[in-house]
Amino acid sequence: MTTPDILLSARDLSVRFGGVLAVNKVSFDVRRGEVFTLIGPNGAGKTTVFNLISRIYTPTTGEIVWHGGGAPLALTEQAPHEIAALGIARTFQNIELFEHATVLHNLLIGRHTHRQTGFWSEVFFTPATRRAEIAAREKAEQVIDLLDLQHHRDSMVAGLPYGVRKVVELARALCTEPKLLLLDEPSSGLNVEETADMAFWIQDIQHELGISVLMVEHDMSLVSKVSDRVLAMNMGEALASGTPAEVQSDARVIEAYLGTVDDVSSLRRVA
Amino acid sequence: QQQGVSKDEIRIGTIQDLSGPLAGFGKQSRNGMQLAVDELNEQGSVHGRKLKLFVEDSGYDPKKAVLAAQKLVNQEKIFIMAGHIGTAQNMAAMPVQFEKNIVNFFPITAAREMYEPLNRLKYSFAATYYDQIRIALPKLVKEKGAKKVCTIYQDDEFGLEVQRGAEAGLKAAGLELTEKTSFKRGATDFSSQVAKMKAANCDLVVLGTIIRETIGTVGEARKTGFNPTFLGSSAAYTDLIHKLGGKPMDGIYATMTVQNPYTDEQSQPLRFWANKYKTKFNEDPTVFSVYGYSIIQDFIQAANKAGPNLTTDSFIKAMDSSTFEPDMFGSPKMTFSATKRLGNDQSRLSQIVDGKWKVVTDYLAP
Amino acid sequence: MRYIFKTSYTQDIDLARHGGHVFWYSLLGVALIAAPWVVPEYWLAQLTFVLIYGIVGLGLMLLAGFTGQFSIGHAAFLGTGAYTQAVLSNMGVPFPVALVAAAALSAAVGVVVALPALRVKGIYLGIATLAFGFIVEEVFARWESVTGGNSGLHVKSASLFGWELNSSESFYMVCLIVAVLCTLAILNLLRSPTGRAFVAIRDSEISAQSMGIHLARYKTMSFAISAALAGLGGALYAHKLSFISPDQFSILQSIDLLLLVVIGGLGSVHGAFLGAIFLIAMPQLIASAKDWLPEAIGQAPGLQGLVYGLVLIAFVLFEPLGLYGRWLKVRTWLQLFPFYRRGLFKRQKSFTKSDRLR
Amino acid sequence: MTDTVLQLLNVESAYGPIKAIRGVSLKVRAGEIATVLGSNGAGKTTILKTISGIIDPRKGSIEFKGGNITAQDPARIVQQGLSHVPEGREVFPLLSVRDNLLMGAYTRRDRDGVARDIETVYGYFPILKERATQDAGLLSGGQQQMLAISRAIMAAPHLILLDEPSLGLSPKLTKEIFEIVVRINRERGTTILLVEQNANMALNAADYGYVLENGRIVMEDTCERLREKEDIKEFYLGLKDDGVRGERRWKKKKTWR
Amino acid sequence: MQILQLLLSGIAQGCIYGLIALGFVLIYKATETVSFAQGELMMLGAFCAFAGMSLFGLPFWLAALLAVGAMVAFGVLLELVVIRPILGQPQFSIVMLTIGIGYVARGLVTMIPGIGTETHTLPVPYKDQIWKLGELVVNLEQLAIIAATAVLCGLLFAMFRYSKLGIAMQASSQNQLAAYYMGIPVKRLNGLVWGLAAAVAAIAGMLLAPITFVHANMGFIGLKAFPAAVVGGFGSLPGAIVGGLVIGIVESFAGFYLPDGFKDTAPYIVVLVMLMVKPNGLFGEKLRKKV
Ligand SMILES: Nc1ncnc2c1ncn2[C@@H]1O[C@H](COP(=O)(O)OP(=O)(O)OP(=O)(O)O)[C@@H](O)[C@H]1O
Ligand SMILES: Nc1ncnc2c1ncn2[C@@H]1O[C@H](COP(=O)(O)OP(=O)(O)OP(=O)(O)O)[C@@H](O)[C@H]1O
Ligand SMILES: [Mg+2]
Ligand SMILES: [Mg+2]
Repeated sequence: MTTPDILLSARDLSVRFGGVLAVNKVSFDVRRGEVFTLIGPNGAGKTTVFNLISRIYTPTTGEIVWHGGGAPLALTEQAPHEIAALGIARTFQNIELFEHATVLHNLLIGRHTHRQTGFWSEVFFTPATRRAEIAAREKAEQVIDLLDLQHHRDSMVAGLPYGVRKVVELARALCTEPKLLLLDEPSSGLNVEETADMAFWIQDIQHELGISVLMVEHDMSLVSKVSDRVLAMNMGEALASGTPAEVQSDARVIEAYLGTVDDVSSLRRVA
Repeated sequence: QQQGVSKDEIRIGTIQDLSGPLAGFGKQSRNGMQLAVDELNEQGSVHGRKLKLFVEDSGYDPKKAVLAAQKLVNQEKIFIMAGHIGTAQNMAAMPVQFEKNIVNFFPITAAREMYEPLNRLKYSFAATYYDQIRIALPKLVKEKGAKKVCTIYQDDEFGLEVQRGAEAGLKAAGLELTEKTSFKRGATDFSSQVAKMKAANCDLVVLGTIIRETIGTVGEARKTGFNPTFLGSSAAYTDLIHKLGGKPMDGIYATMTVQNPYTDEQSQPLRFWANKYKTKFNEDPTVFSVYGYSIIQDFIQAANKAGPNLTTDSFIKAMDSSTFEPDMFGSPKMTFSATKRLGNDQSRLSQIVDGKWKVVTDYLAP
Repeated sequence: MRYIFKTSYTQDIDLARHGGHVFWYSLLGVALIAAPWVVPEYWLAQLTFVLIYGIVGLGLMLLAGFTGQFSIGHAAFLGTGAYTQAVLSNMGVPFPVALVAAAALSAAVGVVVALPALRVKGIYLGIATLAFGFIVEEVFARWESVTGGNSGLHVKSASLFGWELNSSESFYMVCLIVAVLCTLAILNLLRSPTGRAFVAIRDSEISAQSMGIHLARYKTMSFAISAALAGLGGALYAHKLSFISPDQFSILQSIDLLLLVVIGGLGSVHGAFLGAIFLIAMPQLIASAKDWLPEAIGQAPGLQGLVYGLVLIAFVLFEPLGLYGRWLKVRTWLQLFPFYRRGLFKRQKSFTKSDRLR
Repeated sequence: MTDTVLQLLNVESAYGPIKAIRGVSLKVRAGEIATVLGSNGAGKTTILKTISGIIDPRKGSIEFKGGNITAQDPARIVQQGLSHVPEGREVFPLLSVRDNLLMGAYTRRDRDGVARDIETVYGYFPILKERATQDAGLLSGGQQQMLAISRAIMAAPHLILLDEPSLGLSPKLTKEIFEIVVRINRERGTTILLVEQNANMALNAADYGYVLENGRIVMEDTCERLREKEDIKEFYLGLKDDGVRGERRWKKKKTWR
Repeated sequence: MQILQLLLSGIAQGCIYGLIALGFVLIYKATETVSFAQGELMMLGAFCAFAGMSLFGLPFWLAALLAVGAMVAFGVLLELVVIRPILGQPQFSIVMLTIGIGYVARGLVTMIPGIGTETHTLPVPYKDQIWKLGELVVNLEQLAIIAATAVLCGLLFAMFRYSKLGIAMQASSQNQLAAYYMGIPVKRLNGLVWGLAAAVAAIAGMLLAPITFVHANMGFIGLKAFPAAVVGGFGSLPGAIVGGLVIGIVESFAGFYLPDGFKDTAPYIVVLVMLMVKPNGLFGEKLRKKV
């Protein structure tokens, strides 16, 4: 099953919460360098899949295998905090930032997995620690430049508008220098213009940085623009998969997720 | 130049608990001291000097006691520290005083550290809890023909002293404690301790308890039909025991040095004193008021004896040859010398009869 | 208002951000060093206690203010340090060695406390530490062969290389040195990855974890460092008091410590020392205020508790950021003078959300 | 003017020293759907929060149904018949879905009406009925959004403030939500003030629109006319997409190594 | 027999803890703050009743009613004056505030000349009455506590589960902002909660008075009720009672069978063990943020 270009593969994932079967026998592969998108109606289990990968939940059955470093590794056997060090970073649907810290501080926390200094060298703040700090800072500045966050560098996260927070979360995830980036609804709360920026950023991340992306998204224009492959889920089960165009024309996907007519002028008040 | 003594004033310091768990006692002993100071200042002086009392609050916290002592010694420049309450508080404050050659005079705590190990600046007045019980217990054991003696004590310095006193006293009578049980300060439930002693068939129980704990223990025992002889220390000798505990408290014994000053007391001078106190402070005097009052009285006697040139050295010299005769409160005679720094080690036994403490023995000699 | 033009990353990393910092802190340092020669003995004793409690407060500040783990049993660590120091000093172990041992043993105890703490949060953590505090206090009282039980334990005065530190001046110097070293260490820690990990845990455990922070390890570390500082403070406390007993390390002491960090200002290193000043000076202030009050009030027992409580309430109501927050406002006012606008620090309406889901 | 339900006059709000909206005046007439468009951080949410009393304005006044509600206690304002669907769902995480809905109807006294309305919203969003006893905090993001909207409907208010109702909803549901909004408006005559990133939807559903930039209202008109404006087409509807974009992308590449 | 008697006194003592813990849980459920002043409110309630009976010579029932009434007023006033201004600030501030209130209450009571520093009894009609069941001895004072605890628990439970008011209280503790959006008068409800908590405290104080006496420091027993509340799961009313019983019984048996010192630490050991095994207590819901 293991082809060299597969980065992460999920096999028969299921998870049950009390009476709710949130994910039911879902399998998919994320290939190296691709943007793989999960779509599906609300409550389909997309976020739950993310939570399984980042080990916030443990699957009832099934396994997730990571091919990102050397030998295949069963993610289900890793502790939650080890996931980031493997090279998997994520953003959250409801935004989980460190509210009482500045944007820069948030990004530096993102550098945590790359820390090289030990406890005692930090206590004495040795020259090596200082160098490591400066290096971390340089990396964070690169990400700030990429995502146009210069204005907000020293603002407290608590006071930022929703859209900027989404970007800060993305920046923080990028700071971990991941191999796989999990984005949960990156464009929600962004307007058209900002969504377009997001699309460019995702493409840059994919092409320039060589990071693979696993994304959950409801904005179909963004999905078709950036994804290589799409998996549609419904009620915890995989519904259809393929290129964005294929999935979007799947009758079941249209029925459950996209809705029929795309003309919204019917909403208008007839005078 | 002696600190704290000027041409017309002697500065006395005291540290009391005015905000902590013993705030009640602290206030009473302060009032007692204040009464004695005011009396003297109204009626005369010590070789032309009036007394001035400086009170600090420790809240029963040793750290605050150190700071209070610092303040009294170095800021207020007191001549002497008198009636400091609490064992740990005294222990923590004494080094500060001794550094400046300030006498620790009659601290209100019956711990042995107040005169042991010997230090020329330490004077202690009351029989320790240890001695009280050590001496009283064999007498009571003999009188009641007790076979199985138990003890319940508060799990702190005070309770331990009582418990050790009981052990020592029993040793003299050739017995051993049948059951020991303890509780934590502030406890309100004594059921399992009482059950334990009841199960051990104790016929005499030594109470290392103060007020509420005494009542709680005895009350619980009476309820469960457990009726041994109870013996408490002077810490349990307060009018609150029968006022709060009511009927079930009748019959318990306690050791005591000075007598509780009931305002309807038989003895005329005592009644007069108690009423004077009550008028001044608007509350009934207690043993602690008496402690405070006596401490200042004794200080005045010694200071008078030390003569017009009052210094720490002359004061010590006077003290070491002093004898304090029994006063109206019925305290025993006290003597001091260069090596004997505890005034006396005697106490009397009292019993609650019909809801009032009654002295039942004279001073017990060891 | 001071504007700083930054030209290199080190400017954000350095402890002293600008010349003003260097100047004022040097001045403070000089004043502290000169203190034994210029202030009266009584004040020096107070200052010594402030330093000791500042060290302890620093530890609790790290734990509560920066890692978000509230401990209502910190007196246990203080006690562990104090007893270790007392026992070792009485055995003749040299002062610095005993000091290190006190810190180390407290840190070890801190690790033990962290074990249950890893699984619980908020009020549950508070109660767990409270329970632990009670148990440790009981151990001090029961382990008579070592601690002397409830009779307490005398502590010999410290001696350093044959030099007796028994005068208040020399001991003050020792406390000053320890306090300065501890403060520097904490500041260093806070500007490096470990410190940031602590803050991350405070703000959001879930995302700290997904950033690769090992929650258990860092919480344990925070407990250990905090306990070590409390232990250091305890060791100095033992020498300063020269007599320790279990009831000095009770829940009341723990609550005092908590008040210290809150009144000082949660989440600021300055706050630890400002809080310590408050804790030590407050009773003295109340005591001196007594003389001004009418007899019936001034001499009543309980006044101290009342005033203490009122001050605490006033702080929470009017200055939730603590003394440090007040200082910041005063400073801004001075810097902006005369352009300060009243609304600048107007508190906004704010709203709480369940802490149970964190 | 009796047919003005809500009127803001020169309102200015700030977070500490930062002014978020400056001198905003707007008007919502009875029975209409009004919308506010604006980019990220323009101050849309701040306007809604100021109206419902969560933030006290520095200046200006707010009138609701002819009465002054400036800086009143939020609960008082809601009791007068104004309901706010906040940004970011804000459900009661540990209450069941049903209790959440009941809390939506807190200000109502008519039990029958409440029971009827619960059935209505269960009809709109069957999943809520299915999960009626589950803790609301465990719902998925979109489900919580449905709950938040339903809660506002439960209050049977005169005016609903909707802050990005389609956030996190599937395309199908987004459309349904707007249909519901329009239906409530038409059937019950509820007035609606809508803030929405999906400008296409908003401009079609609403009657009157305001455009907010940097805390100031820069344009206002009927939606019909707004839809035709070039700026709106370019920046909010994303209909023009070549020139400017290409340049920005180039700039990105340059700074990123 | 011995065991039964121990069990009985354990249960009686446990109910005391449970009763106080009810107050904690009430405030916690409705405002998510932990009130360190609950013990002091209890003390004030007991002093009110004492004042009514001993100083004004009222009969017990009247004094009790008045005490509860007075405490409700006090609770509401307290909320109005000190809690309301910082409503919405982090919970921790309010916790600190309650510690401050505790100090003030203790200080104020201590300052009352002639009364504050003393210990008093509350002459309840059932004082010192006992029932004998064979060799078992049951105290009427303890029975009163058990009965009152059960009734109070039932009432509060029903309120939180079924009444709109109770649900609204929980709602405003979980998300204040949203509660305002729903038109819930958060401030008024908060006042009500504090009034209620003060009433519960007053009842506890009066029931406790015959056993622990009335004095300024009687509130410290609250420290033992914390473990009870935690063992039961802090947000659960029945949990408070069960937790109290567990603590009471453990204490009673530890005091009898284990060496000295265990009786007083047993509750804390139990609570630590509990937190290791079941971090949310016996009845606490397992809570986790969904992301
Ligand atoms: N911890 C949990 N306990 C109980 N049920 C849960 C839990 N987490 C998720 N669920 C349920 O599982 C289902 C899937 O939720 P999930 O968050 O994965 O949806 P989603 O696909 O991300 O939807 P959306 O697009 O709305 O965010 C939902 O019905 C949700 O109620
Ligand atoms: N709590 C706060 N503290 C400080 N500044 C804030 C706070 N909340 C918002 N702001 C600032 O106020 C301005 C307006 O924010 P607001 O949330 O109203 O924007 P918005 O238009 O709703 O944006 P979005 O579309 O992202 O939700 C922003 O510049 C933001 O930085
Ligand atoms: Mg989701
Ligand atoms: Mg917004």
